[in-house]
Amino acid sequence: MAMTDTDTATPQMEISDEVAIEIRNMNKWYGTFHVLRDIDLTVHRGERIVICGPSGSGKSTLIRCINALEEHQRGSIVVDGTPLSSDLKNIDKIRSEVGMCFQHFNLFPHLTILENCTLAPIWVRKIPKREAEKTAMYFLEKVKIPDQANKYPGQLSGGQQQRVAIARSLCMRPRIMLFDEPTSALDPEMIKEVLDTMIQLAEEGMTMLCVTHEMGFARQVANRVIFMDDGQIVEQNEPEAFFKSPRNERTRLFLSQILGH
Amino acid sequence: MSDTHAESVAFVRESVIPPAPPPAKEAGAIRWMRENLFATWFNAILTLVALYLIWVLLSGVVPWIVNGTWQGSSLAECREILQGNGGGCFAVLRERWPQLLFGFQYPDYLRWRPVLAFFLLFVAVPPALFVMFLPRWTLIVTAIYPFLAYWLIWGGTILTPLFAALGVVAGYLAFSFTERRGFVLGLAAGVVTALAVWWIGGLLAGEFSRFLRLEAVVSRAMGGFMLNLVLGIVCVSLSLPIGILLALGRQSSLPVVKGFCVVFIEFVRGVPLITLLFVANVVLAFFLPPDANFDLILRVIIMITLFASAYIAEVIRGGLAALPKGQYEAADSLGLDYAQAMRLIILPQALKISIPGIVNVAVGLFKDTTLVSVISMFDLVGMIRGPILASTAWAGIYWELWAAACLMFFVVCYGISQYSQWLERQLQTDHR
Amino acid sequence: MTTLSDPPHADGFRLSLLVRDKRYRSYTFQAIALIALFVFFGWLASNAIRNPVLQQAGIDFGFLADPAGYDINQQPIPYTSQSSHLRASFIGAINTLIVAFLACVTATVFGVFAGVLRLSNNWIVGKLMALYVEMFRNIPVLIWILIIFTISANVLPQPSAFRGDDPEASPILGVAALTNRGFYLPRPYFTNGIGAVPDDVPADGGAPVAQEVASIANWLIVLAVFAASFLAVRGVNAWATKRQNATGRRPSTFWTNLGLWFVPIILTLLILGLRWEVPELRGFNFQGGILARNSLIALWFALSIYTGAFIAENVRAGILAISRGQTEAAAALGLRPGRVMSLVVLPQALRIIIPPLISQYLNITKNTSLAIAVGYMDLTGTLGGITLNQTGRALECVLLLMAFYLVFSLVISAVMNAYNASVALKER
Amino acid sequence: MKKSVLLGTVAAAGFAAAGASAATLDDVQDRGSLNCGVNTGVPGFAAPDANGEWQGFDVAICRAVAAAVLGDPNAVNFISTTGKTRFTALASGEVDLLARNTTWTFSRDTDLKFDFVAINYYDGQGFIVPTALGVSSAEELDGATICIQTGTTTELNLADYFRVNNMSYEPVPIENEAEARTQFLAGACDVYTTDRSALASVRVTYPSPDDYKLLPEVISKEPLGPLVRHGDSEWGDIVRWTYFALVAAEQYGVTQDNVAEMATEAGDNPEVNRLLGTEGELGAMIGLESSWAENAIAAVGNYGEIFSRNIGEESAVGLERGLNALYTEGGLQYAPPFR
Repeated sequence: MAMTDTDTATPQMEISDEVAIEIRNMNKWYGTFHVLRDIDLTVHRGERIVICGPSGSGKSTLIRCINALEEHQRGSIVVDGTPLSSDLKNIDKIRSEVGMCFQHFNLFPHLTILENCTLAPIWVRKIPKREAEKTAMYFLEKVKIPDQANKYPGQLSGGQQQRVAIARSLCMRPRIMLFDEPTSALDPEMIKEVLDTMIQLAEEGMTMLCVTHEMGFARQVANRVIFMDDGQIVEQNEPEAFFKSPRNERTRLFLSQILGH
Repeated sequence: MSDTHAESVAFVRESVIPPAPPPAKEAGAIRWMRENLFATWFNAILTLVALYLIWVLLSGVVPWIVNGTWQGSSLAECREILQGNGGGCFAVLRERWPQLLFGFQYPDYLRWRPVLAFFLLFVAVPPALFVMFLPRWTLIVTAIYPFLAYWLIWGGTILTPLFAALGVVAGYLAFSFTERRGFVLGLAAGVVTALAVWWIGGLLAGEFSRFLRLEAVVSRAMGGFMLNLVLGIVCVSLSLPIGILLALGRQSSLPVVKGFCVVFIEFVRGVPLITLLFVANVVLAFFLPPDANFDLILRVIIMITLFASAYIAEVIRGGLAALPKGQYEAADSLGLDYAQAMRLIILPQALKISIPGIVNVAVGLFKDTTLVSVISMFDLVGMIRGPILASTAWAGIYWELWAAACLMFFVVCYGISQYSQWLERQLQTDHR
Repeated sequence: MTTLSDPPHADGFRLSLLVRDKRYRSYTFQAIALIALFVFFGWLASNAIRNPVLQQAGIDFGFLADPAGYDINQQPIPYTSQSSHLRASFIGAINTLIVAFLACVTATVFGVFAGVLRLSNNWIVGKLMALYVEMFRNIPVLIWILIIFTISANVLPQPSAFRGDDPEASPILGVAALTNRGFYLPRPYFTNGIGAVPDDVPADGGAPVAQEVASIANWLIVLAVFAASFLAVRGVNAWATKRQNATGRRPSTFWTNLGLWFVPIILTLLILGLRWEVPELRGFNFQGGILARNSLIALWFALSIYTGAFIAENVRAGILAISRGQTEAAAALGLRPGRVMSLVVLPQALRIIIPPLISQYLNITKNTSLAIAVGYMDLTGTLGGITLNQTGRALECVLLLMAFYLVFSLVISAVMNAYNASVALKER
Repeated sequence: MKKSVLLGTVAAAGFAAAGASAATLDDVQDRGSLNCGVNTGVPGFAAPDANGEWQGFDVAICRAVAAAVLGDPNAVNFISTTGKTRFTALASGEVDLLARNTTWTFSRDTDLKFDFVAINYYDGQGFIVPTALGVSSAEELDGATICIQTGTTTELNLADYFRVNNMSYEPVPIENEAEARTQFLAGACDVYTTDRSALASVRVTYPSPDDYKLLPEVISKEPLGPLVRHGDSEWGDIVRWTYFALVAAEQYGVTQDNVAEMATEAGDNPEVNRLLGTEGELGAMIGLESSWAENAIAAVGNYGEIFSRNIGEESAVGLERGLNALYTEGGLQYAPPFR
């Protein structure tokens, strides 16, 4: 499953000291089920973090909390200096800073690709339509599907759709990107095109939080890999160290299962 | 399989076998009949029974139509012309046609107005249904239509519908200018502006009531099939927005809003329409201001609209539920607020899914407009049951009248449902 | 950079938070909604309070205890014009349920029949059923009710046509007379049962109350025998299944079942002394027997064929929804077509068919209120019709009327939801 | 809390608006037209003619009141009401006056809170049967099937009559005149019962009127008259005295033709003078112009003229005056003195 190594050299890791996301002591429950337990995480600007772990470990919930798609019940999340509270103004601010890509792309099937990309800039950022379209075309070119701009999502392949979803997020000019298992709904031959796009994005210095099982991707671009289990961060380390010598038993077990065949 | 040596064990076909005609038994009418009519002995019996039924039906209906007469001005005269040849007495339709269509009170020299309004309907509706095929500006026609139709059917000065339309336009403009500062604010501004324009317009229309004036017709004078159509169209169009609001309310996380919507919807769906018409007829008047002139038609429109909106709300709720949760999340993550997400993302898709259901409700509602005859309004059924069957000339005639009523409803309802199925297929094929 | 986002109170409460903060926002909107509701209902109430007549007459349900003063022509429970309005309403409610029940049964029969036949591979039958469905679905039920009512009043012979030495009309088989006032059918009664009714029934057809009750007891006996037969047949089938499981062969139960169904009931009826009271023409009308008035017939038949068309569509959709794959899979396992239907397709199709079927039953019940168009004395005809007219207590009558239908609908919906829940559980 | 305060405000606003409910007379004058509730169509009493103009005995009362109050007999909106809707229409203010052969009964007057202002037609309930039935008296109707309009006093009278006479019958409830006709003519009922005036008026519209006959029995008192809402006595007075003006006019020989002439100057009869406003200020006492009665009479004629034009023996309906003759001619129609 691991991605084949590409020729591109490992990108430079320019991590500033500036903090992009600061999570302190965050807890979340679904009813009585304790999904996230005492999460502490600091993400610096320019950092690329891959989160992995068995299903149900809370990794998706974690990044959905950052985007306020889920509400956390205890602890604090500060994104780019803005505390995530129940104040809608703050939520709006954070959401416009943070882009998100979903497992099932979640493109709007009744809008064309171009409309998908310009909708939020026009209505949320209040950017004139013409300018929004220009930006959209720029990003569609970056994800290499400018010629599909006037098609509908249903007419595109899964990989193309996910790339559009990335472009759609980028059109909002986010400073942070969250990826929620972006490749797990894709056929194998389409995974590469999406990962290439993500690598390209990483090379440009985007701060990224990525829930994925693509360990090749993690090795290549991540500067930190986080392993979660049972709602807790069990282990985090630089990719080399993480894969070579996992310290925790659970991590080892997980890695042997995912890489071992 | 790139090896193509003819003598190798592997086989590669190099010529195509031409298609041959099937054995005679397997083709043509005989095969069709054997497969479709006489496959088993049970099937054969069924076929014979069905053929007999069709024969009975046709032998009754065909002479009735063929021998029927369109002459005569009363049943007695008609019977004389027919001389017992089993034909129908369609003269009643010829003579009472205007009454069946317009009731007996709509002034006959003004009938061209509702007729014109009816035909304009065919111009006004397509843009709304073919948003994806026609240029967007054609929607203006649809938007103008209700006001024009009101003016044509009810008459009065053109200022009334004009200002009603102006109010809507002004409200919309105010809304779109202030919307950037928040949806709620925009909505409030829109409503206030619209109300202001309507108030001023009301004063002006009262003052210049002779300006471009069509002769006014009171709604009491509406009748016949026109009443069914007016009630059906008005109530369905009014109930759509209310139904959408109710459906959104029922999905809402606010207990008060949700509770009200659930209670309203379940209440309305739990009682028969006729009891609601009784309310319109004998109860509602107590709860409306006595000086405002809410006549029976208006009260009936209110109640039927409420009735229809509960059903439409349920249909739309189904559409909303059918949308994947990801659509809501994507809208959220892009930073769209609730109003924007609903308007731009959720409702367009939910409504598209709901179209067949909405059409079903609309057809059902249109059929149910005949119930107003029970509260002594003279719609098509009311006209037949009342004035026509009670008249000295035509008492005792029923097959022809009821057949005509059936035909009129069938054409409209069947037409709508076929059309909606066609539309559904169109909507399915595009985009995918 | 360790600001705790938790307490929004930290920098004080500002009014703008009412709209901006998620936690207060919902309260704000709900308060607005509540106020709007209060204003609206307050406006309605104030209009009603202002009404001079309503002000003086008030809202008072006391009229329900007053004598109704009018007669009802279909009385499932004893009633005279001196009984109260409440009793008249009860009669109406029972009459509603009677016609609703009858229509549900026949509509189901029509619907299943037409739905299955429409799927038949017989072209002409399929088309005929399609015609039936489309024709009845697209024409208002009120028109069907009125057509059947008008035609039965005008086409069928008057009772007087049966009179004389050479009558124009004669009863079918000498026992059932179809007149333009209704269908006079033979009435079964018992000569040996509890509280036997004498052979010669009083001329006015009205048996004393005690005997009416007694004959109900007889019918209960008959029902009990039926139930026993049913249980016995189930027992035999269970035994057969057990044998099949044990030995692999299913013993033939056809004749046993047939016997279990018919022998006990025939014996019971013989012992109780079943007789038929045949309607006879005396005075203005036929006397004796059961009279199904043409208002009942029109309502019953029209609702059945109309709703039958909808049920046919539900049945067809249910069967079609059980994909071809299921049938093919079952056939591939070597099941005979009959068994495929009964073991694979029907159990699954029923699950799909039953919920819409129940909502069709609800529709039938609500549509029985159209009885008022033909003068059938259901609840809408008594409480919502004559009582309302006679007492002028419109508000009270309409409220009670709605309450009845609402309670009925809610009960049925609750049952349906319970059913859906149980089916959903089984699917896991 | 916040909510209760708001609720109070809302309720207060409602009551403030409720404070002054305008009198009916003011309403009518502001509107410039009278809303009059009539039948859905009983020939002779209230029915639209071929041109859609309402004509009839009850209609004349509406026109007379409109003429008296507004000076224009055509300033009337006729609102047809059924047995079911008539009382709500009046109670809710949809109509100002109900002139729809409604029987004056105790409970309608007291419990339903209406005021019957006068009796414009003394009627009684009767039966119509096909001659072929061979029935000559209502007492032979035991076991008959009877068509009856629901929601009227006739329904109650019928139940009482058969109960008292120890007979049984089979009621066939019907909604309106049209349906009664269909059912009765088709033979779905043996007998049709309603007010005798209505029976007479519908009989002439049957295909062969001679095949049907009215039975001699009159089984009830049906004093029919116009009614208004309880509690607005001024408006009730106007309707009542407009009606009495029509009766008095017949008594004193004031007709549609000679009323204009008689009103120009005072004549010999002081009561006529007061009636027509040439003497005294009767009109002002009920808040109308002095020519109110003159207008009413000029619009529709006196009581006798209205009767004979719409339902009298010369008309198609062909009813005798009978009880509805003036008291001077042995009838019950009697106008209190105008002074």
